[in-house]
Amino acid sequence: MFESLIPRVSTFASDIDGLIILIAVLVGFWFLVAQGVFFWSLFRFRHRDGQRARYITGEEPSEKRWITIPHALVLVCDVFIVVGAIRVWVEVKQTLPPPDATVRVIAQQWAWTFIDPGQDGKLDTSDDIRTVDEMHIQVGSLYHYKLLSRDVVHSFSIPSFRLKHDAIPGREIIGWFKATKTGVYDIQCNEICGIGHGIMGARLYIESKDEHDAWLRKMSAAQTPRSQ
Amino acid sequence: MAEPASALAHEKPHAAAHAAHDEGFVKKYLLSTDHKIIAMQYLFTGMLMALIGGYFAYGFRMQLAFPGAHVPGYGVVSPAQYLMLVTNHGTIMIFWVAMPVLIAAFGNYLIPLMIGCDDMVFPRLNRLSYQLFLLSALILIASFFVPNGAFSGAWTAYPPLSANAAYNLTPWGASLWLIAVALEFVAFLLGGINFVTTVMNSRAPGMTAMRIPMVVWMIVIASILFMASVGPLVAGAVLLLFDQLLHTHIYDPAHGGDPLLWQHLFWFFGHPEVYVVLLPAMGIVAEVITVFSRKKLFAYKTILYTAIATGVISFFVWAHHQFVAGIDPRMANIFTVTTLIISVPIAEMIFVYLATLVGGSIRFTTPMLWGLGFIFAFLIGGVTGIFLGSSGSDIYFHDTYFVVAHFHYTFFPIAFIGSFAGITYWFPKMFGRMMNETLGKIHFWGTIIPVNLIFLPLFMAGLAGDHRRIYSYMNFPDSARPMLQNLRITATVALIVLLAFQLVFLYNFITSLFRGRKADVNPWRANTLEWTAASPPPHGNFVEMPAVYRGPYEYSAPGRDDDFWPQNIPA
Amino acid sequence: MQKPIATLRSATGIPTGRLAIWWVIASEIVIFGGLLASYIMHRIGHPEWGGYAAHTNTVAGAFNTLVLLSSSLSAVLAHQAAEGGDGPKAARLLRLTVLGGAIFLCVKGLEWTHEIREGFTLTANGFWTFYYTAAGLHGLHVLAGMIILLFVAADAQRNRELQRVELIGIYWHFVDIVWIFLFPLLYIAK
Amino acid sequence: MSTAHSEPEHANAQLHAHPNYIQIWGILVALLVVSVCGPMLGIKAVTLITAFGIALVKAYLVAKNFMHLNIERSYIVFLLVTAVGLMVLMFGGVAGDVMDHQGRNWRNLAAQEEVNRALAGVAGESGAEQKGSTPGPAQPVAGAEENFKIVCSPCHGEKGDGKGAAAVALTPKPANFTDPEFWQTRDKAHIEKVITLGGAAVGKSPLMAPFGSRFSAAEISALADYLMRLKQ
Repeated sequence: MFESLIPRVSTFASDIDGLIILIAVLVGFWFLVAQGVFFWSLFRFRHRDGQRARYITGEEPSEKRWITIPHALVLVCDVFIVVGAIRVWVEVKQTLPPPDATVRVIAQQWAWTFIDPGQDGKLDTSDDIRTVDEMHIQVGSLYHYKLLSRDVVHSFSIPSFRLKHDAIPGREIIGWFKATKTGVYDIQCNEICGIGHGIMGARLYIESKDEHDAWLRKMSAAQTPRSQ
Repeated sequence: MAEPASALAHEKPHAAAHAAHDEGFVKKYLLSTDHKIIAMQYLFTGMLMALIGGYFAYGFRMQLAFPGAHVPGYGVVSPAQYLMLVTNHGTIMIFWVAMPVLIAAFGNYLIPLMIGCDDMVFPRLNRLSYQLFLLSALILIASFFVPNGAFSGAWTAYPPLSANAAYNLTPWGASLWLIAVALEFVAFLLGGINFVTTVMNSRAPGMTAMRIPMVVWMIVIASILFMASVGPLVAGAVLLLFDQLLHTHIYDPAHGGDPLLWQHLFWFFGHPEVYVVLLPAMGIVAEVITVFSRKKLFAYKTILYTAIATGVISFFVWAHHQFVAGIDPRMANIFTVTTLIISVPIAEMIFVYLATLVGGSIRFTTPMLWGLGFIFAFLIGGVTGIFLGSSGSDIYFHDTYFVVAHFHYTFFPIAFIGSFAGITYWFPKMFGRMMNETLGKIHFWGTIIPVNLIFLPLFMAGLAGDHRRIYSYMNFPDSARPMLQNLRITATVALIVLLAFQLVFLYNFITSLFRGRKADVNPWRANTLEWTAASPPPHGNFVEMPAVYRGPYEYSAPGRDDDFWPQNIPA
Repeated sequence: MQKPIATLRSATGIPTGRLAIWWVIASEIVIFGGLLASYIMHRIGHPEWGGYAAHTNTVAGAFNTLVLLSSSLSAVLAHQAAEGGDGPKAARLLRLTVLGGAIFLCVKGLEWTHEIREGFTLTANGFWTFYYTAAGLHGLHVLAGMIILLFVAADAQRNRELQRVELIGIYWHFVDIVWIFLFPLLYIAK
Repeated sequence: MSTAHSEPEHANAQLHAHPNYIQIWGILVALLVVSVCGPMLGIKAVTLITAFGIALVKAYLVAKNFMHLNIERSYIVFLLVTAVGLMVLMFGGVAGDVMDHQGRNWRNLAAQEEVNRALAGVAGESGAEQKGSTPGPAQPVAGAEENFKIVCSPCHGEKGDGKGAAAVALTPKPANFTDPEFWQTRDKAHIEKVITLGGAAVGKSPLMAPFGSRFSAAEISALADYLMRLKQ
C-alpha cells in the first residue's frame, strides 16, 4: 500500500519503509487495544437505572497492575522502535559509504542548482556541469551530495528516495544516496524559504549508465569554457 | 492536620469591599481585578481569535483544494498571502487560542474557586497580564494592515528568513509578529507566577497537595513548564528583533552568526509548549470523565507523577524537531531515545483515563462526549507522534503533511475538544444558566466527524510525500496526481462542514447566555469546591470560606446514599 | 485596594510576596541564562572575540561591580532595619541603594559613550551585540529596580508595607549576582 | 492597608539572626580585587579560575547571606538550582551545533572563515573599520558574469533571455534582457533599484528577490552593466 503512494528508488528507502511499518505494527497494536477498551467500556458501563459505579481507588497493587503491566510492555515496544530507528538513522545520516561521485547541491531563493563533477569526476574543475532545477544521476552509482544554501534555510528533499536534509546558509552538509531504479522524480524544497517556496521544485532524472554518459557528453560539449 | 474550622476563624470575607465593585460596565467588566471577569476576558478574546484563525484555515484550505480559484469571502489567495495565512493560523491558534483559553481562562476561573479562596493572590498583576495579552493580540492583528502585510515565515520563524526583510519581504509584519509573540510571553509569565503562587499559598484549610483537583495541578505544572522554558526564547527574540531592526548579525551566517541557534532556542521552548497546552486539557478531561462516570479518578497519584514526569522529560526532547535540520547527526540518537521515553508517561495517562471509565456509570452528556472525544482523538495524535519521534522514519516524514495531521490530531483535541469540554461543563457555573443539550450534541457530532475527515486524508497525503506550506502542488508533478488532489478536496470540504457546525455552538452559547434554563448550584452533582459557590459566584466567591475534608473524586463511595461527596462536607 | 484573603494565606509558610519573588527570579534565571549560554558558546567557538573584548574597560567594570556590591549591602541592611521596625532607617538605606544604581548606570553610560565613539556599536560584530544586549538587559533591570526601590522607600518612610523591603532586596541581590557573572564574561575574559 | 494584622507567619519567618553583613561585604570586595588582578598574571588557567571561580564564590555568598537562601525553605533553593540546571542542559544540547564549527558530516564554513579572517586581520584593527566592511565570507567578490550565473540565471536563463529552468513555474515570466523592447523603458538606475530592492519595490513580481544585502553597490552596478550588454 505504501509503495503505491510513493515509489521506492533508493537503497535505503526500503529500510526507512520497514521502520515505518515496524512502528505502525507496534503502535497500531496499542492503538487498537486502547480504542477497543475505550469503546467496550463505554458500552459495557453506560448508565443504567439503579446501577451504581464501582468505587476503585486505583492505589491498591492489585488494581494498579492494570496500568503498570501495559506500561512495562509499552517500554519494551519503545526499545524495539529505538533500536530500529537508530539503526536506520546511522545507516542513512551518520555513516558515509565511499562514493562513486560527488555532486554539489546549492539552494537559493527559489531554485536549485546542481553541480555535477563532469567527466573527470572532480568538483571545482573546468568541466563541471551546472544545471538548474534538473538533477541527472546514474542509477546504481553511490553519490555524495554537498549541500549548500546561498540565502535562507532550504531543505533538499527527494520523497521517492526517502531522503531529506536542510540546507543551512554558511554550512556544508554532506550526505549520500544510491538510486535503484531509473525514472523521473520530484525534488522538493521542504523548509519554508519565502514567498516562492511553492515553486521551488526540481526534477530528478535517474538514468542508466549509457544515458547518463550521453548526457555528460552532451553537456560537456555545450559547456562554454569557464574562466576559473 | 490543623482543625480547618478554627483556621477559618479570622478569615471573614470582606463582603462590603467586594460589593463595592458593582460599578459601571467599564469598571466591572473591563478593568475588574476579579479573577472570574479576567477569565471571561481571556475566554472571549480567545474565542474571537479562534474565529480569525478558523477563517484563515478556510482561506488556505480553499486555495489548496482549488488552486488559484476565487475563494468566496476572501478573494484570490496569492502565494504571499497563502504563507501569511498559514503562518498566522499557526501562531494564533497556539499562542492566542490554546494558551489563553486553556491556561489563562480556565486557570483564572478555576484555581481560586477550586482551591477555595476568593481571588488570585495578585489581582492587579492578573489584570495587567490580561491587558498585556490583549495588547499583544492587537499588535498581531495590526500586523495585517501594515505595508507588505503580516509575517509569512511560518510560526517557527527560522532565520535568516525571519531576520532579514530582503528575504521575507515583510519588514513591518515580521517585527510586529515578533513583538506580539514576545509580549504574549511576558503576559503569560506574569500570569504563571500568579497561578503558581496562588496554588502554593492560598489553598483552603485541609486542601493538601493530594486533594487538589487534577485540573489545578495540571495548570500549575503547565505554568511552571512555560516559565522554565520560555526564557531563552525571550532572549533569542530580543536578538532576532535586533537582527531585523538594527541589522546585527546574531543569526546571519555571512557575518559570524548562526541560524541554528534560533532553531534550538525556539524548540527548547517549543516542545515543552506542547505539554503546556496538553496538560490543562488533560486536567479538564479528568474532571469531566470522573463526574459523568460517577467514579473516582483511577490512581490519582500515578497520574500526578506521570504529569510531572512528562513535564521534566519534555525538556530533554526538543531537538526531535530538528533531526534533519542541520544538527549533528549523532545528537539525533540521544533525542530519539528521550523522545520515545516521553511516550511512556503519556501512554500511562491514557491508560489511567481508560481505567477510570471501567466500572463507571457513564452518562453521555455533552461535556462527557467532549471528554470522550478528546481521548479518542488524542490517541490518534499520540500514536502518530512515534513515527516522528524516531529519527529514522522522521527523515521521511519531517515537514510533510504527516506532521501536519499529527499535530492537528494533538492540538485540535487540546485546544478545541478540551476547551469545549471545559466550556460546556463549567458553563452553568460561569453564567448561571444551562446550555442546550440537544444543540450541544449536534455540535459535538458535527465537529468530531469532520475533524477526522480533515486530518485522516492528510496522513495519506503525508505518506505520499506532500510537503508543507506549499500554496499549490501543481508545480510538483508527483504531488499533482488527481488522487492526492482528491484528498485535499476531501479535507477542505470537511473543514467547511466543521466551521459551519461551529455556528451551532455560537448560537447555543449566546442564547443560553441570556435565555438558558437557570442552573442550580451543583447541576452535575460534582464534588469540587466551585460547585459549592453560587451560580455564578459573586465577587469574593464564597459566602463562607470553605474548608476541605477529602479528595476531589469521592464518587459512589461505599456506604453513602448519594453517589457524590463534596470536598467541603465534614465527615 | 482591599487585599483578598488569598493574598494573606500562606500554606507553604513562605509569605506570598516572597514566594512570588522567587518565581520571578527563577524565570529571570532562564532569560539571562539563555542569553549568556548563547554568548558563551559563541565566545568559545570564536577565539577572535577575545580581541574584541580587549577593548572593554575593565576598570570601569570593576568599579561598577564594587558599586553594585555596596548597594546590595545597603539593601540588606535596610532589610535588617525593616525587620527591627525602623521604617525611616530602612528608607534611608534603600535610597542609598538607589544612589548606587544611579552611579552604576552613569558609569555604564560613560563607558558606552566612549565605546560607541570608537566605533564599537551594537552592529559592529557578534561580540558587541551580545555585550550591549546582555549589559543592556541587565541595565534595564537595574533601572526597574531603582524605580521600585523609590516606591518601597516612600512607603517604608511611613512604616508601611515593610515586608516589601525584603522583597525588593532579594530582587536587587539577584541583579547584583547577574552582574557578578557578566563582569568576568564581558570584561575579564580576553 | 497596613500589614500589621496580616501574615503572622511572615513575622515568624523573619525572626532570624543577622550575620555581620559588613564583614561579608568586605570578603566580596577582597574577592573582586583578586578577580581583577588575577588576569594581570597573563596565565590563561589562572584567569579562568580567578574570573569564573571567584564569580561563583561571590554569587554563592550573596545568595546565601544577602538573599537569605540559607534560612529559606529548601525547595526554593531546589527551584533556583533547577533553573540553572536547565540552562546547563540547554547549553549541552546546543553547543555541539553552535560552538563547534564542524561535526559528523557537516562543516560551518562561514564561521570557520569568519574566525580565520578575523584572526588574520585582528591586530590593530578597530571596530570602526570592521563595521559594515565585511563582505560575506562565503561570497568572494566575483565578476558580474559569475554573479549573474550564480543568482540570476536560474530564472532569467544563462543567456538572460528569461528562459531559466525555474521560469516554468513563474507568473509573470522573468524579464528577457535580450529583448530590445525591454530596454526602451528602462535605464541603469532602474535596473539597479530592482536588483537592490526586488521586484515588489517597482510594482513588479515579488518573486524577483532583492539582493541589496547580498551584493555591494559596486557589484550591483557591474551586474546592471552586464545586463545592459545582453541586449541584442
